[in-house]
Amino acid sequence: MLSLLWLVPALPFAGFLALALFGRRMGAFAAAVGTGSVGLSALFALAVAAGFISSPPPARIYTQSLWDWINVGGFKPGILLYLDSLSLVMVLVVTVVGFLIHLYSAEFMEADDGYSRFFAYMNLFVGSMLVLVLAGNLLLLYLGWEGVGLCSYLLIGFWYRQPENGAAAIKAFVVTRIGDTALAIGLFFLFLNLGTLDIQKMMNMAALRWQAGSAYPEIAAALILGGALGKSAQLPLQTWLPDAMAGPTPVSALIHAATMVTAGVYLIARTNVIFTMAPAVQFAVAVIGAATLLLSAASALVQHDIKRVLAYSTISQIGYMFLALGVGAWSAAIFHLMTHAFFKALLFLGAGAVISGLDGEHDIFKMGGLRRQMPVAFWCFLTGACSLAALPLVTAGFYSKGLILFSAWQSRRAGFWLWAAGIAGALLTSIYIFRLVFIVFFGKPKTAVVKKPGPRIVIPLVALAFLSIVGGFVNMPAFFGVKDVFSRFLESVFPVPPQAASLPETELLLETVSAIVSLAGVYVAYFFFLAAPEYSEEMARTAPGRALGKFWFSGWGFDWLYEKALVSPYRWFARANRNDAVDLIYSFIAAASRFFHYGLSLSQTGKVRFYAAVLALGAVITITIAVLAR
Amino acid sequence: MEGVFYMAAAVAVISTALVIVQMNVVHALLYLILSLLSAAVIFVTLGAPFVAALEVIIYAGAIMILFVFVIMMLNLGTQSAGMERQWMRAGMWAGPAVLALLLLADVIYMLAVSPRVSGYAAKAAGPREVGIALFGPYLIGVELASVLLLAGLVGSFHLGRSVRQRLPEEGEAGGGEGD
Amino acid sequence: MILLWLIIVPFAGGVAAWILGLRGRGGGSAARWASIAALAVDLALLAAILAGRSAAAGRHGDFFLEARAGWVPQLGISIHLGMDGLSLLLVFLTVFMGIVSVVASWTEITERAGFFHFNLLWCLAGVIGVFLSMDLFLFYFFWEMMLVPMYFLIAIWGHERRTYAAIKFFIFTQLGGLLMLMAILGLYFIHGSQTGAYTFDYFDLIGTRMSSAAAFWLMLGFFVSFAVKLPAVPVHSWLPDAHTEAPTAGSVILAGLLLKTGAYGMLRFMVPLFPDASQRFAPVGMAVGIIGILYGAVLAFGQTDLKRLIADTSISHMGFILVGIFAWNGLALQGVTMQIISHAISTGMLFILVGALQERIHTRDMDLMGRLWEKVPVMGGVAMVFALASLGLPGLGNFVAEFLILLGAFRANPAASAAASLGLIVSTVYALWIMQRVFHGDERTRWTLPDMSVREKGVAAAMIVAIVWLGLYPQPVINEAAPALDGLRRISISGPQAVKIPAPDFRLTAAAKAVPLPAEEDPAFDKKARVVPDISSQKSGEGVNERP
Amino acid sequence: MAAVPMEHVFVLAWVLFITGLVGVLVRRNLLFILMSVEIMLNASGLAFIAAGFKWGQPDGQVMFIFILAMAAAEVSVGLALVLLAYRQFRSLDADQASRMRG
Repeated sequence: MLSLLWLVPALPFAGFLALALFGRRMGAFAAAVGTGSVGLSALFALAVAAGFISSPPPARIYTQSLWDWINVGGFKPGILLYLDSLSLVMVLVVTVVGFLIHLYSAEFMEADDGYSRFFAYMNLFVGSMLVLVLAGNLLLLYLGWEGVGLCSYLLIGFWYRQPENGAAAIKAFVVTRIGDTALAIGLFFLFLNLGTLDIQKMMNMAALRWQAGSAYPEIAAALILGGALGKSAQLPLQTWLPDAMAGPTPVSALIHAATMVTAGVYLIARTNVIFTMAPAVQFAVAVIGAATLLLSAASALVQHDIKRVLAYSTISQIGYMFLALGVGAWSAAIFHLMTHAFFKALLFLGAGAVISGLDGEHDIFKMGGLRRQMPVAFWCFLTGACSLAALPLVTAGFYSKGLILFSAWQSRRAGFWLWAAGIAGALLTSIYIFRLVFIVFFGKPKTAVVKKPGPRIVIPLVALAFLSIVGGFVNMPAFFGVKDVFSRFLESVFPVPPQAASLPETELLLETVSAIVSLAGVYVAYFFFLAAPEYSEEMARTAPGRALGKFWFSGWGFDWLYEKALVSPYRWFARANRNDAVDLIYSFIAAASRFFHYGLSLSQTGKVRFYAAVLALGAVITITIAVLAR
Repeated sequence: MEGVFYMAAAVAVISTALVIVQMNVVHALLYLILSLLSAAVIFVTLGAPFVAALEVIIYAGAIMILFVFVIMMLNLGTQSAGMERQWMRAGMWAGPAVLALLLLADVIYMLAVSPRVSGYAAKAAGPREVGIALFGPYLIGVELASVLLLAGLVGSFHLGRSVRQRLPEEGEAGGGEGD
Repeated sequence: MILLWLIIVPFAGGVAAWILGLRGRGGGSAARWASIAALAVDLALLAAILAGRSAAAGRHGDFFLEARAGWVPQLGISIHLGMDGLSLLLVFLTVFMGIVSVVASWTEITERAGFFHFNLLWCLAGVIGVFLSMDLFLFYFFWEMMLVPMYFLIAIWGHERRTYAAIKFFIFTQLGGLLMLMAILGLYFIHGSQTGAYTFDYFDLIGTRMSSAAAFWLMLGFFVSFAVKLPAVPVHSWLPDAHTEAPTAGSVILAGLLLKTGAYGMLRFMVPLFPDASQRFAPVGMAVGIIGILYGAVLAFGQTDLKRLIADTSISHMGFILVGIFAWNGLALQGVTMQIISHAISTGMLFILVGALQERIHTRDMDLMGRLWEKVPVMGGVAMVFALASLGLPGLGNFVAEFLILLGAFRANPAASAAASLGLIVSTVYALWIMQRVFHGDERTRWTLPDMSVREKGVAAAMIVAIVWLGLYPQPVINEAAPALDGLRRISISGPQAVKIPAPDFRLTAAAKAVPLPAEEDPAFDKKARVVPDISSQKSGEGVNERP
Repeated sequence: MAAVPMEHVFVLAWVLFITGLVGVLVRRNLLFILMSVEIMLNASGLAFIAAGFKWGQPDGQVMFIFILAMAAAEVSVGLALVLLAYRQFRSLDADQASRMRG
């Protein structure tokens, strides 16, 4: 069973190849190839999962070496697949959610002239993402890492005719590449200090050779963190994600919500040994997560574009995962990663259904009353929103977010503040997502619905809605008396979090608080955006309200800052230097010699007497010199 | 003998100066011949009668005759003197004057600093010695001089002969260039 | 003898192409086929070498093939050719790129096709000669010999400012060559005065004893010459002009092969001949490389002429080579070899694409392009692949190269490597900029143009296969080059060095301390250079000591 | 005759030479230029003769003979050129023959 592992990433790649080579001649068949390859891959993934769970390999680790990639001296990263419970979870999320989104795209993208190209890119993405999560060494992981970045670029700029899409795509690639470069330097550092890039050996070696808290793990962790920040759109590299919404909606759902952006979380979880040994950096992870979740939740509150709300929401939710990673709650982070993948993909797909239903309308203030016109989309979107807002008991988000908040509370370092940030973020989350729900689906209809979702859109929506509910039941808090299956499943990968001090009562209390907070958020949203919208409008009209709104709307001015501090100067310099300042040196030499050439040729007057005079002058001077030098 | 030298020198200087300020070519040529003759006299005072004879025969005779022929062939009219006058302007003398002064300074300096060796060799070299030297150590020079003369002969013959055939062609090229 | 044939065949092929091309009608086609045939024969010779190389062994360790004949024995000049793994790879690359450029310019060159192919083949023959020469005089001979045909290629079949570009190219490289000639002669006389044997032979000259000052200046002569060819900032400015104005085949050969002769010269001659001086020079060399990486990328980003942009990216990529060479350890040198090969392929293909585009729309100005994907999706896809190769996407050859170089450089000098890594970011900017300006975005001019022909698709397919193969399974190349590179590193440490200069601490981290590595064999050369920043000593002070 | 100091002869030679040089530079007529050149040649010949006389050597006179030969050749070619130039430019103005201007 497990030996089928290589097929899981290979199938999407095969699909990509087929589509890239023959896609333009396939027509509608392209969707079948694209979806089919990912679907098969999902089936194989399930088979592998069944095999992994029913008969676990020794040490719950299965590796499959395909071929030697590079072998130079001691540097020999192979094409090595590595399966443990963590990567298994990731593989399942990627393939299953990926398959559902492919299915959705088959209908969503039907009218587009780049139909086969879309599926080619999507397949390439799924393949790269699978390589990323299955990589046995960091170099192969880096291959997948860059591969998904590439697909993100390709798909954000999928509608290439609009220059702004291209700009967003380039921005996404470049910003993440900044992080990737930090990661690459991290790989150099790790290899030269630990002598290997094989993740498992590396972790063992790190534990053996490095002392916790010393500079080595701190540097390594900081560099890895750099990569994770870029990919997962965390402060200060978060600016690309809102713009990335220029891509087709399924892309936003798959890449910019469910899978790729959470790769940073996966990476940190994967290298948890190093982060554990680097408390300073780990704390920085928590702080960055907390700051990001607050900042982007605030930004989400004031957006007009339905997808941008969700984009900021994604940044915010990944902030939660970082918070969890920062406090050492590895399995909580992965748990939230999984549930987030379900509900955020659901939200995006729901939004996509709405957008295509309204013929491409993105502005939420032009929507309204869609509850009756698009009931399926409404109910599914509502399910996702509840899960995101972490409404108590029935939603997956409640369990995963609760676990994170509880872990933050327990953190020995600034635990209360991290928890407070998380709970404040939870309030904001619930406000902004229900603001969206109330504005879009309630009230008076403003735009006519032109298209109802067909079965290939409805099935993924319903499936994801189902997962958004039940996905949380695999890991319930202790006071429910149910086993925390998910955390136990990941136990072989992660060190057990320090759980000693707190009691189940504390957990119960905290869960209650967060439940109250999320319900309060729903009410606030109801009050300000449905029941009495004039209050919110009034508030937005005051001077500070307007300024704050604008500031939040622009994502806290990061884009402005980067534009002024980095992009413009670079562009200016490149333009100004178009003709290469260094070349001026040589142009000067050439000009000087040309100048002398003209000067000398002027002396050639053609007048014999002038020549004679100069000759005589030269002779006289020579004689004078000879006389004087005697 | 001293008197002869200084007189001849004065004649040479004056006639030479007149050569270069004359407006009429024929007059200038006559003064030049005078200058050459006075030079011949000086040669005699310097114990070189053979060379003086050559000077008179070849320089003042043969070479100057060439000039005369050419002047005749050119058949310059009276307007040429006026043109010469027009060409001569006061400012033109400044540059050559500066050069002359520089060279004068050089000469004075040289004469001032160089050790004075008074007196002359007991016996001046006669034609016999000159002949021996010419066909002894300077044989190569003589041969080269003959080659040079031959080249001069051929050259002047060539130039003189092809004048008529080349003229229209050259004129065309000149007109076409417009430079 | 087979080595000599490798050089003679293109020479003869060139002459044949010229003669065949003289026939007015169909002459061009005949010349093209003659060129292909000559290169195919070379390829066959290489295959024969590969097949039978275990039998023949060269005199010197890693050289499996050597040929030697007297030329001017009085002066110690001989026709001494040798082939090790490195040379084999580069000669193979030369022949491959030669075939590709002939095929790529099949329809581009219509005037004087015979003479064009004559120049092309003679240039290739010169390059092959450079890669095989084991005699410094012969090396110099070939070095200059590949220059002249390239001059003609640019000056006759180039674009608008071809004369300017050709003369600039010639003057720059010629001046560089002159410095090298002086350095070669200096070495020749120093060696001769010491041993009494005046010889230009590479193997005899290695390990010549000389004062450190002399070694430094001679090394500098070689360095400047190779740096001009490479090119390194600030002697790079001939490159954008030459590449831009050259015909497609000229650009491909310039970027793919001529630049590489500079890298090869550093690998084969500069460092092994003057190891100590090179090592002392390493910080400067690395700095020059880093500046080249960043400056080239900035330069590229500012261009509107597509071909010039691509030419400028070469400066950036060659900066990596410089960094790798001066890191001088196994990883970096393998990276340099990989970079030489993959850059030839990636940039060569980009030039071919620009050529194809220019053939269709008669402009290289990116301000006039845009949204071409709509018209020529296949070309767009191919361009995407090679733009990505250019930015170093994993899975394509350039990534392996740049990663190995940076990894090796990190061992030698972490700060320099980190600075060079910034090149990964700036290269992303210009590579994506190409795609955006040319294939995506607004349609600034309405062109109607056909997509790639079968011939062009064939070239593209070969190149894509090559670059992906290099990216996913570079091991054959690495194995081929490994003994040669090890040999070079051995030579550069075992030669008798009269004046041993204690290696100065050129690392940027002052508080450096060597940390033993487990799984890495380390030749003595990079023991000096290897360093791990011991930052822990500043903080905890016990990180290093506690290690087993 | 021994009473004439050498310096005086040389000064005379210098005066003649400079006069010739000034003539070359000042006159525009090709014939005058040629004549001035003759003066210069003659002046230098004078210096040779004087030097030869001073040391009692024949070399000075030999040199003069060479100068003579050269002058003959020069004048013959020069005058032929003058004729040619006159035919071409209808003038003897040296400044007019400046087509070689760079």
